[in-house]
Amino acid sequence: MSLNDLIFLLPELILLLAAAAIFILDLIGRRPDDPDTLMRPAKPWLSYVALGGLAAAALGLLPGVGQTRQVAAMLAADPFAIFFKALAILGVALVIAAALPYMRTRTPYVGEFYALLLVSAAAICLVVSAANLIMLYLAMEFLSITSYVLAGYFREDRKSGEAAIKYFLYGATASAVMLYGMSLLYGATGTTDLAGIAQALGQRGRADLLWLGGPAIILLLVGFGFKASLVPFHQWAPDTYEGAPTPVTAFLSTASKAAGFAILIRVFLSALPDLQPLWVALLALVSVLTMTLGNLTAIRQTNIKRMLAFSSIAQAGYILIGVAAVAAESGATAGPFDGINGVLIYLFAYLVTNVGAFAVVIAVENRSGKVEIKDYAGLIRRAPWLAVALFIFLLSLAGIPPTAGFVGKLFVFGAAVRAAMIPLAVIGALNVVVSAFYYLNVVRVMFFVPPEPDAEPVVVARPLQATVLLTGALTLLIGLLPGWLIQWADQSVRLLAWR
Amino acid sequence: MVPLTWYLVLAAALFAIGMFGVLARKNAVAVLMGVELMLNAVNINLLAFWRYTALGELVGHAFAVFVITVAAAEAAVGVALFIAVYRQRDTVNVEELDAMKG
Amino acid sequence: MEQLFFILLALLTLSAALMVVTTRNLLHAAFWLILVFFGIAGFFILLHAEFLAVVQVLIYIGAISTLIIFAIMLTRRIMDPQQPRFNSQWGLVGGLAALLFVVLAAVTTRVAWPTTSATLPAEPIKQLGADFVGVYAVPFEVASVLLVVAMIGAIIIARERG
Amino acid sequence: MEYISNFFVNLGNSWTSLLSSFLPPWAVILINFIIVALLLVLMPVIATMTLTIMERKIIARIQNRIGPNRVGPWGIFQAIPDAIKLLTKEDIVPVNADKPLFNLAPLLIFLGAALLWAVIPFGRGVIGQDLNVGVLYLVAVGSISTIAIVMAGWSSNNKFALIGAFRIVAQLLSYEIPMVLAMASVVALVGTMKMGEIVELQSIPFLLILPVAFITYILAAAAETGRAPFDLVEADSEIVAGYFIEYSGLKFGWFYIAEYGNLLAVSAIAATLFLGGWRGPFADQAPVLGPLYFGIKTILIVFLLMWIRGTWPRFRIDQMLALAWKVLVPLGLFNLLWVATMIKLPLPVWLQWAFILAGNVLALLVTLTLMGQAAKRYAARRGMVGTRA
Repeated sequence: MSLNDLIFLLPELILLLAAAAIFILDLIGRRPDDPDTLMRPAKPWLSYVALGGLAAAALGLLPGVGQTRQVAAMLAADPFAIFFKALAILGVALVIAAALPYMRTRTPYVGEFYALLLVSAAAICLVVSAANLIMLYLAMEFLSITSYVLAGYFREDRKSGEAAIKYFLYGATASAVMLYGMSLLYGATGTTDLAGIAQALGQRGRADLLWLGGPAIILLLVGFGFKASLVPFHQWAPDTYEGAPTPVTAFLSTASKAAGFAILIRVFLSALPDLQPLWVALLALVSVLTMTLGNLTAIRQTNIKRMLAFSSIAQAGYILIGVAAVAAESGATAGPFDGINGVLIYLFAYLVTNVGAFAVVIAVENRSGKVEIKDYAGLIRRAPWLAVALFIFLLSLAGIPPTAGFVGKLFVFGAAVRAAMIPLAVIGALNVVVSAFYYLNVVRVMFFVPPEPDAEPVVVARPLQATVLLTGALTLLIGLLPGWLIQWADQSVRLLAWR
Repeated sequence: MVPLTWYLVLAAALFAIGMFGVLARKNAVAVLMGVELMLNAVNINLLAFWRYTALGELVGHAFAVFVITVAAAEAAVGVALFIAVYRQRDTVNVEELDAMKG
Repeated sequence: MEQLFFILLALLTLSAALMVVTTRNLLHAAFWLILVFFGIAGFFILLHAEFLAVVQVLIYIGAISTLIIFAIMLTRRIMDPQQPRFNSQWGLVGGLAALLFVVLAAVTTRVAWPTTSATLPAEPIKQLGADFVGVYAVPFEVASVLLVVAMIGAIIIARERG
Repeated sequence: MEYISNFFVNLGNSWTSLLSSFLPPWAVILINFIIVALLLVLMPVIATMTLTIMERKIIARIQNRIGPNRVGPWGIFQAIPDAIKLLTKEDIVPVNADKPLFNLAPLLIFLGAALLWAVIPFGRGVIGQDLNVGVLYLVAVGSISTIAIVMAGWSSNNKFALIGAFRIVAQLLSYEIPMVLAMASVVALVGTMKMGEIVELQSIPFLLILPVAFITYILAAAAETGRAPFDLVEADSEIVAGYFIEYSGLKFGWFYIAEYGNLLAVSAIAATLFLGGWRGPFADQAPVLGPLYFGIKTILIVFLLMWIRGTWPRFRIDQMLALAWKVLVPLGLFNLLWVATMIKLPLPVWLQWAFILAGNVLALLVTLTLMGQAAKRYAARRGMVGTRA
């Protein structure tokens, strides 16, 4: 590792420094021998320090733009990583802005909350650029452990603690299983470098490769699937998404999930290209299971957080179509990266949309503490702007034009069609129809069911307004003018060590 | 000298036992203990592979050190969660954690 | 000689591991777990990884077991011997675990692992130390941040109210 | 000359070849193994027999008493009747005790005390096993005692025992960190973890280069052995006798032996790491002097610890934890960083060492000043006597 490499680590360094600064700034004025100062709420401006740190980290991405190289022996600096780092920073910034009024009334440790979110943003940056199994494992655990803490942040709340314990137990098990797969790969190749693994596996015989590759892929998929909440590694997701503090749910279901997809794509494409037929088949199967199960269960939900949790599982299924469609490489018509660019577009659109939807949920919950779908009755009268925003987000989640979700779905389904995976695309389309049913049910409740007589208008704090406005605008912008995102995604499919 | 496969079969057995503990036990702390068994199985794998296939570089060593470090951090957070939940519920039985259904 | 030692140690470790997952009394399970950790330290010595053996004792036995034992003691009602130790599907799970073992063992015996003829490095600890500030500098730093974050998080979650 | 300076190693070789002349190789290994193991096991017992009487005499002097004076000249054989008394006492196991663990704990704690001696060099070549991870091994073995203590506290089925165990585990874990930091600064200085090599490379006692590490180590050692002023675990007025309250007879004896075994062991480690171990004038020419020097240095440290015990009042638990986390850990961290930086400077070794010493002294002065100020603020807030307005 040389000092020159540090410039590629700027975003991570800035995020960690900002987190450390918040930890320390939060402590100033608190005295250990005086309980009153200990329980005093955090300084409100700390959130702006956090947002400033994120902005600085985004600027820190610039030196790495357009580069494709190995950094510090363990990390890949490539456009793919930059895309996901930008995604993570944007996602965490939106979540912090949305969390501003919500957290302050619910926990005394608000400063630490922002700091931990920054730390998890740094963790995602490391996850998506890991080019070595050791780095990958450490970064994923870094993200997981921070997430466990965030999920259990309301330690006096029954649901939050339960959410965190379930997340923790599933996560610890999944990472142990994934680790076993990594150890097999290390044993077979003598290296933990992703490119090195691909090279060593390429020299193996076919039968030998299957005996090793089959188990290794399944074991690795347990870990990645856990992060991306793919069926059948999704059991934690509904309870954790429902029980965790709502801003944390927004984070887990978007930025954290994107990290899972990023690492899945990177490892499978750059370390296991020789096993492609095997994992394409497996991912296609998982994709079908994920979207079908997610959608069918989402229909029955009455709690909006839980409904969005299952919807987010289903969305992971759609995204996975794009990864499976990578087989198009062999086809003559398509470019080599079709499918992956669809995944990137979809993830960006989904992140903006889902954070926006959760921001609306936060706004309603912050005022009333209610998270049932029936509590959204007559929202159009109590908070017209919120209702319109949620309407846009739900349209986008259902994939109806002119919203971001439509563009994302167009690209992943298109990739599947071009890869001649017609059944996959058909099942996806059927699922979209099913999902529209429960998304539009919320719209019906908001617009056409009269509000409870004692329902008050929803007052929304300014940072939260900004989040809703920004995400809503982005959702529409991507839906109407998707060119810039498509171009960016096309450029970002360049992976280090891609053959 | 002991053949490599002995170590690998041993690790597989330990991993399977740990997996059984994770899936069958009711108590959260017992589940955590199962996870620790699985992680130890992985460490045996890593060091056996280091010893028999890649002696030149200490990749397996370094990997195992990181696994142990992460295991410690994970256990600390996990135990904190168990204690917090026990304060609210008087139980850390996984099956009794059912505030949410659906 | 070495093979005999391996077999004895393996029997000890695996039976202790079985006790960990089947013992009714959780605290006894924790002490069986410590025995497993010792057994694994023994395997590390057999593999000429003395440093890892000592680290195993230091971290797993000194820190992680202590944490687990504290957790058991602080959540004491779970010690109640009347409670069933397994959930309802433990029979199915046992079958699955046995299947898992068979599959993994089959895999490990089928795959041709590349064997090396290299000799043990003279000073593995020195090389490891240099690696940690060289090749593994970034993971090493990440691990340190990870530990700090875990510590802060654990305090936030488990601290006494008020 | 060469033969003399490696006297003990050659002695061992001669012994092994003598055995080999009429025994198969595996029997030679077995016999040597048993001899070393016996010596290791004997060390804590020897420590108990000698140190108890020493401690009672010294504490008596400090408190202006005479101490034991009945058995033998000046009462030096007092330990023998004590041992007999202990052995003949009834062995009681509480009714609701967790019997397997209750019986295992004393053995385990004794094992922890005995294993420490495996890597301590008594003279050149006189060392059970010069592990290449020697220093780390010492720390790791210490964790066995922690487990044994928890086991004893839990299995007794007595709330005082359990509270005592919790307390001492908190104490042991807290003080392990400054202890490791102090040891690590020595390791950083010499670049090896082999105990034998650390002594060989110690041309001047490291006490003169790393006084802060030495002080940290001694305080941590006092805490690790659970001795006054860190004897909260045995605070008679609070929790009776701590984690081994329910033990009697021989099982109590194991704890007792382990306690004094640990005391001697931490002193021997301090002598090895900071006082040059077996080195001394003419130790190279006459290797027999080596163990003698080592013994004298060890006893000096033991005396220091007893002196501390005799003169300092007991800490409160919050004070004990605060000392570890707020004073010793930062100090140890600074020390380690300072040593690591200095040895990388392109300077002659003696100049590096001088810089390290200067940094140590400075750190010590700053710490003492800060602690003094904190004490004054504390006293002023509580309106205590002796505060200047």
